[in-house]
Amino acid sequence: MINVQLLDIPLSVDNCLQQVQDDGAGGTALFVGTVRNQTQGRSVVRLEFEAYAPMAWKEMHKIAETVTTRWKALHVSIHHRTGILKIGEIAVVIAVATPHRQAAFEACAFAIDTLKETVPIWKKEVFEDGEVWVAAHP
Amino acid sequence: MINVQLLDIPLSVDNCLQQVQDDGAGGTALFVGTVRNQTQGRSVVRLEFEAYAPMAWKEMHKIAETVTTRWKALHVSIHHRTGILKIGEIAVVIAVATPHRQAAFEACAFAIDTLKETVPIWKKEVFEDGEVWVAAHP
Amino acid sequence: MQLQLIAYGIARDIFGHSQLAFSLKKGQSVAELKQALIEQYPEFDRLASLRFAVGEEYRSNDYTLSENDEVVIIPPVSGG
Amino acid sequence: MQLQLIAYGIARDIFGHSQLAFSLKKGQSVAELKQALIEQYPEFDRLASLRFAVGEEYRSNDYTLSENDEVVIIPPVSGG
Repeated sequence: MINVQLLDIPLSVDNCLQQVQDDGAGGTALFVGTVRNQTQGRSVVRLEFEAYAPMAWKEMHKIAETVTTRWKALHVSIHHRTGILKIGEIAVVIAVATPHRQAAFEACAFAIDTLKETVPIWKKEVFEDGEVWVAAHP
Repeated sequence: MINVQLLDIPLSVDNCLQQVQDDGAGGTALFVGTVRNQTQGRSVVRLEFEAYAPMAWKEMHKIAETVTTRWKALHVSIHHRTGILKIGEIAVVIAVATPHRQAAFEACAFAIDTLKETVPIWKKEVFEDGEVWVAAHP
Repeated sequence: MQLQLIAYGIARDIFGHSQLAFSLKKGQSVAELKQALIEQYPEFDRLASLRFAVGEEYRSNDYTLSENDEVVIIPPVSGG
Repeated sequence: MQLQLIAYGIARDIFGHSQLAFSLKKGQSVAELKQALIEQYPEFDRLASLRFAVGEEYRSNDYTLSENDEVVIIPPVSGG
């Protein structure tokens, strides 16, 4: 079962986990990404996540499908936050349940790595005196 | 920071996660293990986890220390349940926060693998017509 | 031909619009759109990457654009 | 010498007690305790593993036991 959500309200790790709970799972691996100050030495006031929503959802779904096929995952849940976040808030939660636990870790690592490359979501750091789109420039 | 708990009440993934939240973490990996019917073809009524508590705590703490040193983890939290569990309940939650996310997955995989080898906790499956200590015999 | 360009993130800042009609010769590809955009907005060339989507899918450089295509400009993503 | 044996899990079922005094010759090791236990309770030999702890630490076969040691019999663990 695949569950993909793009939400502008705080993410719940428990909710994401519940989507993948299965008596047949040997283990569930999760990744939780929180927003942090990416730009050293400047104090971030807030972060803003902007998504090209329909395509972001579609790309996250593709990742979940790949994980299901390649790692024989029983269930995959990917929840991503949008809108304004404070430092320390959860930006993304990925949960993968597989029959064998080693596969769950590999699949979860693949999912977050791929999400960071392919899903059209952009993070802007807002400072006291300006703002920066994260990773825009080399 | 290391947080190790051996609890006879239901585990909370959110609580385990909160122990490792850190603005400096690049990512947090979690492992959630739920109890399932290990013995195929026989219906499990309940499971019982028995721990040699002081040593179980000590061995879990050693794992957390190794993870901290070897993967430069910022925080490690290991919570294990004891007592009577129903199928599908959470037996163990491990959360590892590291500066770089790949390390979090590796560390978390190491932690659950090691826990299953060294921590003196025993699981008994209780059936309608008998009971079995899991993994006792080759 | 007329394209409808949609810009997100830093691409919107560079482009100055979130949506704008853009003219290209008939039968031109994503590579040619990219070239035309960079000529008009040199800032695009300074990005770590610049991709384009049509129909909610990434399209490669050799993808041929069509009249009225809605083309989304995708600057380096930073989700997660 | 007298040892205090403590047994958990299936070891308790085999041993028939959760705690029991056990006699061993002075200066004998974990290996010799294991041997003595298996002779008296052959079921221990059928386990996937059999370890022993003293002072909340696993002790190797060559660990020398002392008078009044509290020795915990650790059958195959199955936590997680």
